[in-house]
Amino acid sequence: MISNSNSPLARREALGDRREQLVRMIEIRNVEERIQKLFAEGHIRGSTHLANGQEAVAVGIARAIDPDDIVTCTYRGHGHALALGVTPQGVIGEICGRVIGCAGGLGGSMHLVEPSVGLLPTFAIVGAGLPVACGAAMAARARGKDRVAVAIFGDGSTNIGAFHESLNFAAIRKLPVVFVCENNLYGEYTRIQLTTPVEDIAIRATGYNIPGIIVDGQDVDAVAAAMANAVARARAGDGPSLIEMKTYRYSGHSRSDPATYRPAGELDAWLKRDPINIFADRLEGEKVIASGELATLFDDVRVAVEAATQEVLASPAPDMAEILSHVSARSAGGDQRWNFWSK
Amino acid sequence: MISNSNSPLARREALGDRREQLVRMIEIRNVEERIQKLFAEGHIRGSTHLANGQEAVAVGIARAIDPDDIVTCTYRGHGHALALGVTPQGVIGEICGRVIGCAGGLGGSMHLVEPSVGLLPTFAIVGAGLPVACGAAMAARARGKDRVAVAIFGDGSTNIGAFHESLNFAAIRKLPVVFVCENNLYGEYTRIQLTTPVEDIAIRATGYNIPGIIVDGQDVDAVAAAMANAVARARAGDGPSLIEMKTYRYSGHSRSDPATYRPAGELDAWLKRDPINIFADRLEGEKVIASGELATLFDDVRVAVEAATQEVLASPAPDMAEILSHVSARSAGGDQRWNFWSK
Amino acid sequence: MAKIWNRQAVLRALDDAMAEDPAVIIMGEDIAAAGGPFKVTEGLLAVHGPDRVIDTPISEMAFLGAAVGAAVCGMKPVVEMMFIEFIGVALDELTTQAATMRFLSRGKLTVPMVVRASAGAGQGFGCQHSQMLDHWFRGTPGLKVCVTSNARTTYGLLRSAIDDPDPVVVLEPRVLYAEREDYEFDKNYRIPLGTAEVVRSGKDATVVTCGAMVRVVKEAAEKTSANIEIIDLLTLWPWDRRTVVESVQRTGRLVTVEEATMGSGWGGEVCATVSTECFGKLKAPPHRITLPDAPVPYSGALEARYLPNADYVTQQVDALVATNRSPAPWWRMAS
Amino acid sequence: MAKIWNRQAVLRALDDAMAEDPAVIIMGEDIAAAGGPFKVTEGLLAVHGPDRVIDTPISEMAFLGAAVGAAVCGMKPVVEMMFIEFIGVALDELTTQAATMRFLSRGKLTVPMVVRASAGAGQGFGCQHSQMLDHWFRGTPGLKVCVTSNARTTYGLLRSAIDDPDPVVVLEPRVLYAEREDYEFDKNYRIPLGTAEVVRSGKDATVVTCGAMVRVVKEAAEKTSANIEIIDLLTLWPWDRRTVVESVQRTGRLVTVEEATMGSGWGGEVCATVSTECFGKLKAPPHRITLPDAPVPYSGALEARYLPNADYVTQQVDALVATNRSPAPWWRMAS
Ligand SMILES: Cc1ncc(C[n+]2csc(CCOP(=O)(O)OP(=O)(O)O)c2C)c(N)n1
Ligand SMILES: Cc1ncc(C[n+]2csc(CCOP(=O)(O)OP(=O)(O)O)c2C)c(N)n1
Ligand SMILES: [Mg+2]
Ligand SMILES: [Mg+2]
Repeated sequence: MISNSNSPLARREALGDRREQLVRMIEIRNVEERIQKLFAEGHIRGSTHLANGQEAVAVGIARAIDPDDIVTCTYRGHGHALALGVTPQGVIGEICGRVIGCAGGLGGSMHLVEPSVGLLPTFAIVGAGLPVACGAAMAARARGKDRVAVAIFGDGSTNIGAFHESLNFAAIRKLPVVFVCENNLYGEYTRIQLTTPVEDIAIRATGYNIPGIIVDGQDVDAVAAAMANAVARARAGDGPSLIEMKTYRYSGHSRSDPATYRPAGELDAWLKRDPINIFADRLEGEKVIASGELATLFDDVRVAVEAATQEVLASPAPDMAEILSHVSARSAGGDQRWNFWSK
Repeated sequence: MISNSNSPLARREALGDRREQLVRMIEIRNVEERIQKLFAEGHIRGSTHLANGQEAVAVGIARAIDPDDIVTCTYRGHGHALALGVTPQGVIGEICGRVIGCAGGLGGSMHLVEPSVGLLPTFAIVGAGLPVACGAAMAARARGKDRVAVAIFGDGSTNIGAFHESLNFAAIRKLPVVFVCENNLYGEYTRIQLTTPVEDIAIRATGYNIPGIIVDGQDVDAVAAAMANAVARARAGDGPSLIEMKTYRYSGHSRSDPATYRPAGELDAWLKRDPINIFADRLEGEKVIASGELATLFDDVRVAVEAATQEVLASPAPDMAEILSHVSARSAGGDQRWNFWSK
Repeated sequence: MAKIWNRQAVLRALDDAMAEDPAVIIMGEDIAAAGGPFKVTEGLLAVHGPDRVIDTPISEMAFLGAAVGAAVCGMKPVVEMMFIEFIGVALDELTTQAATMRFLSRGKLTVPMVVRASAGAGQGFGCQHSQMLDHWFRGTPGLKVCVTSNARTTYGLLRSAIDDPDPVVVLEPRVLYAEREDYEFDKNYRIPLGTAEVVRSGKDATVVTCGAMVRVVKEAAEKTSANIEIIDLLTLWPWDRRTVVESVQRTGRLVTVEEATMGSGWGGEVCATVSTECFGKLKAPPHRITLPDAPVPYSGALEARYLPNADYVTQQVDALVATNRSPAPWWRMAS
Repeated sequence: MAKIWNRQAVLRALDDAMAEDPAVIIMGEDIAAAGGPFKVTEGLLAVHGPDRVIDTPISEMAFLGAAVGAAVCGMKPVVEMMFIEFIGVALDELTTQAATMRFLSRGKLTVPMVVRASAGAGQGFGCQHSQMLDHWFRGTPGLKVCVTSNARTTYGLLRSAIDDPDPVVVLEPRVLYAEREDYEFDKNYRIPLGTAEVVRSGKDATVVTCGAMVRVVKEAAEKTSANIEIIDLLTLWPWDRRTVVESVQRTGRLVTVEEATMGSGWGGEVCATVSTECFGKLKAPPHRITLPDAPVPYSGALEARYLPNADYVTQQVDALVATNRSPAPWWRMAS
């Protein structure tokens, strides 16, 4: 169970187990809810972007790639960070601006990071992570490593120039990149059809002559399967893919958004296809969990997340010296460069 | 004949006549050759980008739109400027940095301009003109004018973010814009297949749910017909189109480029489909020009362009005061704002 | 006098400008149906309609460039950059295209557009959503740059920016949106671009500042033993040399307080100009109070230390006036 | 000593760096097969192969951002911006992403990348292809900015920039590429980033400059009746305060000569810093020689007037030294 390990890598490896995958999805759900609460309690500054409802995408991706594959993600990254292995302490701690946070409290909600599981600091500028993923893939090839880079972004982000340039760039160089679009139907407070003249983002792959795949983002197995194919393709040198995950965010865009712009019934319809329930039912069928065990898992997770939260609240704010310790190699923090793929 | 009129608007209106269209194509060819020579003679600084071989695209577009439709074009704009109505004095003069130039010598080869025929200063930054065309189209709609905006750009430019954002933006707002891609197979010294994973740029229209049309850019009538359709569609409120003109530049990318990167025989193959010859033959068939008259037209144009060139060389450099005369409304040049669509 | 929110001043300025001039349109992400991420455009869609209050896709290059084209063709677009950092994906359309249009057409084509953006730190938005970035614009020929400091200056500067026949950037310190103060709206009120305001007169030192730092310096004025004159620069380019120089000639001391690093701030330009114009007349070296040379930290305690506050400004000004020496910044003192 | 072209220094710096370190790769438009628009990468493709010498589509955002990702993952990418203006469509990846990567990972992830670009005016490329634009980068925490001035400094700065563990921008004045001079290559030669050079010593005034203006000031040194000390700044951020201040303390006068407008140039920062550090020790006001506040004009005669030349610098320096007053710029004198 989550609280038993504080090593992101160990948490990542634990995902090989299907039961653990379900637990991780529950953990994401619970952490997002706790963060919402921490906001209300005044422990969090700025803004924060929850991904409850999108848990299957996060866990499905983490399942399908290796810990030293590189991931670039957005500000809506709590779930992905947890799925990839970052501890609840690391995520909640960062969002609360404490030393225990995965970026030591310097980054905040929009900038979660954990090199040991391939997570670059999540990107707060729409589209910015896609070119960076292309570069990580170039490095992998140049260094003779069969690593892939996964760029995760939203539907609204597919209207920004960096999306276009990156898919073209990756396609022409046949880079080992998997472009994952989490189509949750909204960019901030605006529904996709008001900003995007195509219903399926996947069709945009046509313009780059790469595969464009549509996936049920609420089914963790479907997500993992589609990812596995794209990753295999990428490792084989056949180039990038664009995978569109049809999903939904239960909360508003960011903390203060009540999401009143959503048509009546839309949320309910999606709740009927809750990714945790879908997967739990399947695991029950597979006898991986006992019937009725789901409730217990929710309880266990809640306890563990609450414990993690208390650890966070007991953790101090960063030292003032941190402000100037990581600006350049000449800073006090010095050079402790992470060596990806060293072995 | 060209030299008889120094009014861009009159030159533009003259294009209603098919014979005049042929003459204009010959003028473009001849002006580009003269510019090449002026470079050798040391009259031109910086760089310059010739469009000989692409004359049919320029004249075909100018034929199909009205003088108060707006055009954004690139540094490869000599031909378009002439077709739209700018005089040879205005074009050659600008490239030679003389007062007689269409921008008074302040802009140079990459920045030709003539508000009276809808030509905004041509853009030296790849992709920059596309969003601006979208804005011109928004203004037309907001002001209740049935004007269209035409954005002209190259094949290589379709890999830059502004292309993607502009087509999406125009599509979602159903703006009266015609996006014209002059696919001359090269972006600078690199052939299209090395930078672009699709052979036909037109296919990229799919990603925006707008028409993507492929046109023989060496046939002025085909260009004009395709433009007429897209323009009608735009004026009717049915939104933007992407038109790909298959064409070829006979010269290198810019003055100093010998274009040695081109596969043997490629240029010859295109020369066999020279747009001037194709159109001249057709006009002979239509009895618009007599057989053998083409040579005479070439001679007449040469004489006229030479006269224009001498006028340019007799024209002075701009006054030093010009440097600071047009920076803001507070500058000495004052406000003489052009009022588009005033009537 | 009615107490009004700073953000209402943005709303009123846009609303009044649109009511007076049909050429004014506004564009940005979620500014129409949602009323703006900071609620500074709330209700404008209902009043002025979807053709003038325009929600855009997440395409800064497209809508910033579209504003350029619309402006050239007779409109007066006001574009919102939700956070000024976002213009990092579209800067070309403003500084390279909009700012050169007049020059390249010898005055025939002009770009009366406004880019307004929320800017600055103080609320825990992290290092990619907390900068002023005025240095990306300052000194670009053909472009003006302003920073608002309260409801009145917000209204006055925005109206002038919209009236202006050339492109103007208006930076709105985000942290001020939720400030309330007494202010009576006046449709005819304008603050001429390029003019600074003496917001407090004093004799010991001239403190030049702008934006969110104005209130910090005002607070410091109550604490310091020195009697300081405070100038709100309001327009960073072209800035009001006359007012600043005239003041320093009286006080003999110059301090700049800005929300920018030493290397990117406008303080250098101000101190350099004053040092030249007031040569030999200064009692103390020109002194700049800036941010440390680091990205904006997220954690509350760190961000609070990162930004100049009233106590720090007070210490620095007191030290300067007392010793006529330029005191070291906090990050160079043993803490 | 061999006479070599300035552009050869770029080529040699890249070639040597690639030969010594397999992590170094170069990317840009037409830099591989075509050898570069300015022929500064000619032959590198043949020597180092297509995986390390990479032609890109016209996608500045993609390849600049790709450099960031490659750098984080163990490479040392050197990206060419053909003309520095082009980064106006991609600035975010450098200033907002690359420059904050170290901070956001508390030192674990670093971005040893170099952006080199041709920059500056003088050859009739027009106002969108002729600027220095160093103000877009200067003072960005985590980012360094250099400007080359001849073959030696080009080689020395580029090698140091490539060695540097953090992102560095190297601006190469385009007008110098075709300059020839005596210089013997030395693979081990470096110019430490952040250090300026006294290229001529004198006692009457310290003239701080960089890039293409260095040769202009040298020429002026031969014409002026004053005996001027010339400092080539080389790194604009972080810049060498010690060398400049030490010099001004000796000469008592400071003049900056730069290819930038008054509002965007580095001269303000230098004059402000020196005015503070040398307070009371200056014989004359700090004086800035800049471009007029206008876009770069195309026409040859105008561009020549637009840029500071030796005669103009001479007049200005002579006037300053003779009167200890700051002379007006040419555009404010009756011409
Ligand atoms: C360049 C840029 N423009 C605008 C924003 C503000 N912004 C943050 S999130 C967001 C919506 C993104 O929507 P989508 O891509 O669908 O991702 P989601 O939030 O739904 O996961 C916007 C517009 C930004 N961060 N960067
Ligand atoms: C943003 C930007 N990047 C690069 C350049 C340099 N450049 C000028 S023309 C050109 C090639 C453009 O090719 P294409 O779009 O096919 O137009 P063509 O020149 O063939 O007409 C390039 C890369 C530029 N001007 N702007
Ligand atoms: Mg979304
Ligand atoms: Mg081309």
